[in-house]
Amino acid sequence: MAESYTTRLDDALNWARKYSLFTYPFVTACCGMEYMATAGSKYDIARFGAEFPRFSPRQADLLFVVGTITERQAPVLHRIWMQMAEPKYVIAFGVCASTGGFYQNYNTVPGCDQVVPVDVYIPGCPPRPEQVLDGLILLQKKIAEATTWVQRRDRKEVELAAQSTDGRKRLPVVA
Amino acid sequence: MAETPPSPIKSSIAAALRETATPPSPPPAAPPAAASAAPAGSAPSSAPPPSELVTIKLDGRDVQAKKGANLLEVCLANGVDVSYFCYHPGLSSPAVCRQCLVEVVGQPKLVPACFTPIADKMEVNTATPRVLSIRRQILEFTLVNHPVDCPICDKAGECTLQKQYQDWDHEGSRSSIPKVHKPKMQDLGPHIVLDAERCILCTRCIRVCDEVAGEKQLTMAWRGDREQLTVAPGHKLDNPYSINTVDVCPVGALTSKDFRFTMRAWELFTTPSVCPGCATGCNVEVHHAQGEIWRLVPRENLQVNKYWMCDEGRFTYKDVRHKRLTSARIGGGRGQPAQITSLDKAVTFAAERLEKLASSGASIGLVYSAQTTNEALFALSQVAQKLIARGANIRSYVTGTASKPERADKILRSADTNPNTAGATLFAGAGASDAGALLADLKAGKLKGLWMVGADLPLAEQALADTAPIVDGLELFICQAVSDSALLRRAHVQLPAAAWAEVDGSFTNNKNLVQRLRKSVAPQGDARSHLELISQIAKKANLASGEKWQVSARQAFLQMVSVVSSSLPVGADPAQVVAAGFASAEWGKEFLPVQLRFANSRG
Amino acid sequence: MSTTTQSKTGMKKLAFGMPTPDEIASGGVHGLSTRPKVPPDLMSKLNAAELEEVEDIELPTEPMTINMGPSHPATHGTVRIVLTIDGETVRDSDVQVGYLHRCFEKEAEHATYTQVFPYTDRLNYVSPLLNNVGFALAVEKLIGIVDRLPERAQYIRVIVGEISRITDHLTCLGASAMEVGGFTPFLWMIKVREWLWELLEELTGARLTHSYVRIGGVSQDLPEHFIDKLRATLHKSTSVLTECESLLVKNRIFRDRMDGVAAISAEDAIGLGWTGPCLRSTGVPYDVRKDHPYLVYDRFEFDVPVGSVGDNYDRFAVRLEEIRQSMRILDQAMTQIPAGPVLLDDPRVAMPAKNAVYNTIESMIGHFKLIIDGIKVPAGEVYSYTEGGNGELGFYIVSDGTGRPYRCHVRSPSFIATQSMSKLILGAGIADIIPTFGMINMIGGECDR
Amino acid sequence: MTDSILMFLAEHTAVAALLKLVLLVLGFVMPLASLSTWAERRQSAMMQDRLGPNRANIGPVKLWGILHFVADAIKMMFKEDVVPAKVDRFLFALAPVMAIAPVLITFAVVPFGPDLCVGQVLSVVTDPTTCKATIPLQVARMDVGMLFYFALASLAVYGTTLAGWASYNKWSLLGGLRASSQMMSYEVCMGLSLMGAFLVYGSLEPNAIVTAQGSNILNWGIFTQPLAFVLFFTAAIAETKRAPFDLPEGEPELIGYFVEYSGMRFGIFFLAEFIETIFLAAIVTTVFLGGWQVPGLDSSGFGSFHLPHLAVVLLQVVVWSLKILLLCWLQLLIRWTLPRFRPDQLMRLGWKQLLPLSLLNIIITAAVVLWRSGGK
Repeated sequence: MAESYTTRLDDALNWARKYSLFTYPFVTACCGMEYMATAGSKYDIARFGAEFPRFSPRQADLLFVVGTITERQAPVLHRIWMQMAEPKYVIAFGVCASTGGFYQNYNTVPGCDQVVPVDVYIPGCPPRPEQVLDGLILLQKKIAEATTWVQRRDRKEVELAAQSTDGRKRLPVVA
Repeated sequence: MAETPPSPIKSSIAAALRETATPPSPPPAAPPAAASAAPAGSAPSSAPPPSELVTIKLDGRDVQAKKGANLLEVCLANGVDVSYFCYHPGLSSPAVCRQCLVEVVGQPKLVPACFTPIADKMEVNTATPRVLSIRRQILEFTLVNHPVDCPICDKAGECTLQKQYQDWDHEGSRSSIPKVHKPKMQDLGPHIVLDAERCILCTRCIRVCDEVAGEKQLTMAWRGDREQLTVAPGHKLDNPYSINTVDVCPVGALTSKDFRFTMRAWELFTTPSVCPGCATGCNVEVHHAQGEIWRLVPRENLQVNKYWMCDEGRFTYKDVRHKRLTSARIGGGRGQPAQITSLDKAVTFAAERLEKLASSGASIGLVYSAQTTNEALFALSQVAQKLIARGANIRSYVTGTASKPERADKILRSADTNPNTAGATLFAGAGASDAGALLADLKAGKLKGLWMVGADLPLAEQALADTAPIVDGLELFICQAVSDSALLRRAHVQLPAAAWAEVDGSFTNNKNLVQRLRKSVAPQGDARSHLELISQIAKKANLASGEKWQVSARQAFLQMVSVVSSSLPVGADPAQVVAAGFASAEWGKEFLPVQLRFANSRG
Repeated sequence: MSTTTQSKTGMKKLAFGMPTPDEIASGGVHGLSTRPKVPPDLMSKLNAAELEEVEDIELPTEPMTINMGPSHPATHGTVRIVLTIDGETVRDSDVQVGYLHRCFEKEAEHATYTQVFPYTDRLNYVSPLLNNVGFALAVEKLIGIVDRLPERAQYIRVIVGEISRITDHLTCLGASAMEVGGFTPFLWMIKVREWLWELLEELTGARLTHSYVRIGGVSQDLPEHFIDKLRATLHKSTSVLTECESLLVKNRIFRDRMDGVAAISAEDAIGLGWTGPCLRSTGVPYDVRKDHPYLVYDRFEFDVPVGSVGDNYDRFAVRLEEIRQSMRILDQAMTQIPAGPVLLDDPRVAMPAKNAVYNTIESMIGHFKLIIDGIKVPAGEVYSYTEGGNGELGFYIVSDGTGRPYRCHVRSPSFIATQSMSKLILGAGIADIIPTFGMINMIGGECDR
Repeated sequence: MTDSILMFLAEHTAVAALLKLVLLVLGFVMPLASLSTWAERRQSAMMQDRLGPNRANIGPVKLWGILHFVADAIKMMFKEDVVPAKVDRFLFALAPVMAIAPVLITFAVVPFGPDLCVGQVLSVVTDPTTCKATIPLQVARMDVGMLFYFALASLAVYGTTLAGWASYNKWSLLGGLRASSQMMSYEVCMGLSLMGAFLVYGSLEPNAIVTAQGSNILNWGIFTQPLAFVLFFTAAIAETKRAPFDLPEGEPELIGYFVEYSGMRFGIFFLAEFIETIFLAAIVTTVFLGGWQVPGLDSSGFGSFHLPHLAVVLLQVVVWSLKILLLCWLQLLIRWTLPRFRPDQLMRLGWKQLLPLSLLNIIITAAVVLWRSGGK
């Protein structure tokens, strides 16, 4: 009986979370152009309830890592992620944010998952807006399927992240 | 698009790769980068006396060269690019490919540069429309029957034919008749496969067998467009230098079974190093990618191996990959199973026990393996002195793998399969004994402790396993080894050592040349270089305070050179000759691996 | 001013009361302007003496150090500005770049000349094709085939380049509107950009990172009806532009935010090495397309819009007018474009036909070598410059005769413009920083490379 | 039955006030505030050639995306509440309350309908004075109603300032400072611009002002005090801190005084902003648009077309709501059309333009009122 109530509560919460994704666009590079296009009239990411860009990480639910993360930028990104309130989600927008892309050199971080845990990776250099929307729907699906009513990340991940003060201590790649 | 002479950058890479004291055509002001020193009394031949020099006009430019010199070599030495296939600096010139035809004023026909000795006042043109046109036509003929194989050809990317076509021809095909087909994938011998279609009949491989290996195993058969390379009747291409044919082959006709289809040439990185296979110390390029070594190819050094190396030496890289000891172990001794532990713990354990043993005045055996670098051996000799100062009774032994008299020949292969026998002998000191004495001492229980730098004994695997219990009486047995062995498993402290391709350092060959090894791949697992392991143990045991050799291989080398040259033994000691090699050695410049594609085709 | 340029043909009185270069040349640079040179309000730029004077009047305050960026919401690129503020007035600032250093120049050394194109796409990622063209021209100049480029390819390069310039300016203008709070015109401009991107996608296969230009021409010919579609798109874009203009240019609040803010004199701008729309906003009619014509730019009639005050509004207005001029060029290019090949017919530069590659060893080798070794560029060095979205985009290439650049340096206009940020925002308010930054149009990919 | 309940309410004003409060706040203001977040998103989408949020669904029900704000609310309530280190915990918690409470309280003085005539709800009432008892459709009828409004509205500034100060963040501090200076400056103008209307209608009591405007549209504040209408509307928008006066928030510049707030605390700020717009609309309606008055409708109906009292009251309440919706929508249009001011420009507008104009308005109005009343 109690289980059925929590399940209902889960569903309601997940429903709310998936349709109310306030985004924090961490825009660094070229992908920002496609981020604009995705927010623009034709593709209109607002349709999915992910409209409000909240420029304070405290108020955002979804961190869009848009573009290349460099060694100099990585601690900043990590800090932003730490500042966000749970439940929080991260989308790696484009190959640079996912893997470093074709920048394989001393200053490019090979994917933002070295610094923050990523929920959805969107490939493409830059990804087409359709891909972005697909990634967003994927995230919504993931949120809808979450089972704990306070969405918790892998404990180890959180601990590791908390230990790291500058984001340099790399998180394990989440399988 | 104007053709340009090879740029200084490219030639400096080439020079660094070549690393020879006496290059055939010395690049301008490129200092010898290797730690190679000329043996006493055999300094490289200096410039010939002026009377032998003649002046020729090369493309309108006055050029001086030795009378009778090969015209092609003169052209190349003066930065004039002439295409060629069949010429090779280490072989005779039959002028069969006709690719190096140049115009000599006064001659009615074009002459093959590789077959023409120069004479005084000769006027040579290498870039007239006539020469260029003939060059193109010859290339067109060469390509008429060449299969469209580049995507599946091992030579692609380092193929001379590709290079020459792109440099001199780059015209489309005019032929519409079907190509002549010849057998593909012919097995010529234990290491070589022939694709007869790709062969351009330059006969370099035949000459390698004839002139380098001294065995007439290859020949041409048939005539015209059906002419093809084949093994001589009743023979196989099985001489110990057979893979050199692959190196000299300008196309992908001859391929090595070992390297075939493993790696594309342009993805490889190259690091100059020295072959650890025998006391000859052939200069090699280590071709590696993705942290693995894929092949060894000879590197030109006229004092040692010229342009060649033996087949056995080429496979020494496999030991780097296989049977490795990758983590430190502390064992109970006496054949009890060892526990895997961190390198740090193992080293600390070793150092503590060693220090205790040394101060108790026990007799400790130090083993100098001829498979390890001079720097590690030098460091060990320094530690030995410190141990003696602590009161220990030190006995030194020189060991190594068993010598193979059957492999010795007058070309490159030496019976001594250890690359650094000379160095080990030098550093072990005058009173050192050999492996036989070590075994005898162990059996007699004369040693309380044993520290083996390199677990190499001149015993076969089975014999080693049978002999191994001999060490059970020891109080402390430290063993640093590259690969696992029965002897190692009986050691109290088993330390993983880096293989030759994973360390910086030097070997002293049988001509007493000190030659530089370069690190090409990262050590596997926890492995560290012998030098580093010695340093760590010595540091923990307080045996090395303030010593430079523990800083880096380079510092160890510099200290070694100064120590050796300052303590040159007086008299007719055989060590004097060895030490003389050290006196003039230099550490050479650091070298970052160059990707083969930047070297722009080895062909 | 020492950098007078050749007289321009067909100068017309430009929009927004800006004087033409002729008028500037005739002396009264600022006198002709309908707008005052020194803005009357206190918050905008004051010189040191004036600041001191203000300090004397007001109660003494303690300056506060505050950090803006590097993940500030509205900066175009990622940049960090350490501000020393007094109230809301900027007293000192330290603009730190380098947060998007992706090692373009190092990557270029490891890529064949053809493989560098994708990297150039991501330099100024707002107008990738202009970067493509700039790099291609530099390499072609080094090889010595600039004169032999097929005419149609040159026209196509002009067309795609100008479309790219329009998208660049649209993004910059839209973003600047957003930065002062006008979100609606931003989306309208993005809408227009979307139309143009769709055209480019039809042509190049990619929306943003096209890598369309090749050494010796372009990768493929214009698709069918491209010209007609472009004409139609430009037509409808014009009406949207007019709408945006009505929301911004005639809006008092917007004008107040832009007028007289971060003004700079022509001398200072030249001294700082400015080029492009930013320099032209100060009244210097320097445009590479006009002064050092490349491709077929000398065959088109277009004007170089200039400003007079060199403030944010002038930078805005110059860009807006440049969109119109680009449309003019496009119009003429579409009429003049001849038929013919779009890639130079030279096997050392251009890839052989696929059919030949699969069937003859000659073309196979040619293809193989061009891919693996790259186009062999003769040893030497070259500096080639074109008019990029933000100004003079220069490529300095050193070749060692191999298929890869030995060194490839970019003179990126936004890096040079960014160095003057500290100067521009000194004495301005916090609210002015972002619009000023937007009008400088620092693009991270280009600035940090 | 109905009458007796109404009678009970008329006699027990405290109960009636509670009921009205619940009705007004929970039944009208809160839903409208939430809805206006939806309206804002759809309106901006419409202006920008977009669709706006339209995906949230419960089963097949989509309701043009209205459900998105439900999702927003639920999500915010269950979001982690981050209290950054080093903040002043008490003030940090107090600030959102201070932001929303004054606006909600001031709704007490807004009349949302005429007096309900107890006992005659279903018959035609020609003269309201004949009622035996009335229930005012206003939570609290105070003679100094408008003063009460000003007094409380000025408290709202504490919410933003405290939020900015307590957050221990330089940016939020700047936002808070901007907010306090802006709100204080514009309050002066707001008060002065209403002064004319008080002179014209001779009262400070909102319902009296509405009653005085009557059903004649030409007698409404917007026609008698056109300048004051513009001034007040402008100043009041500035007071709500919404574009083009959203400097304290100023996303591209400061991110806002509530930069450190997360979860529902931020939600409260968010909501307070929308409630303020509604409240602004309510005040403007009261003073300038005739409040609940419907043109041509008096207590008995449209002229000779008589309507039962309940119908009249209902019609007036509905029209009052429509007026508020219209004004809210007008604010949205402004919000999405105009760029943002700069602090100095804002101050200049407030002190150098709006203030002198509102003083001028008072002088002119006073003169006209004096002249019309014949100097008495």
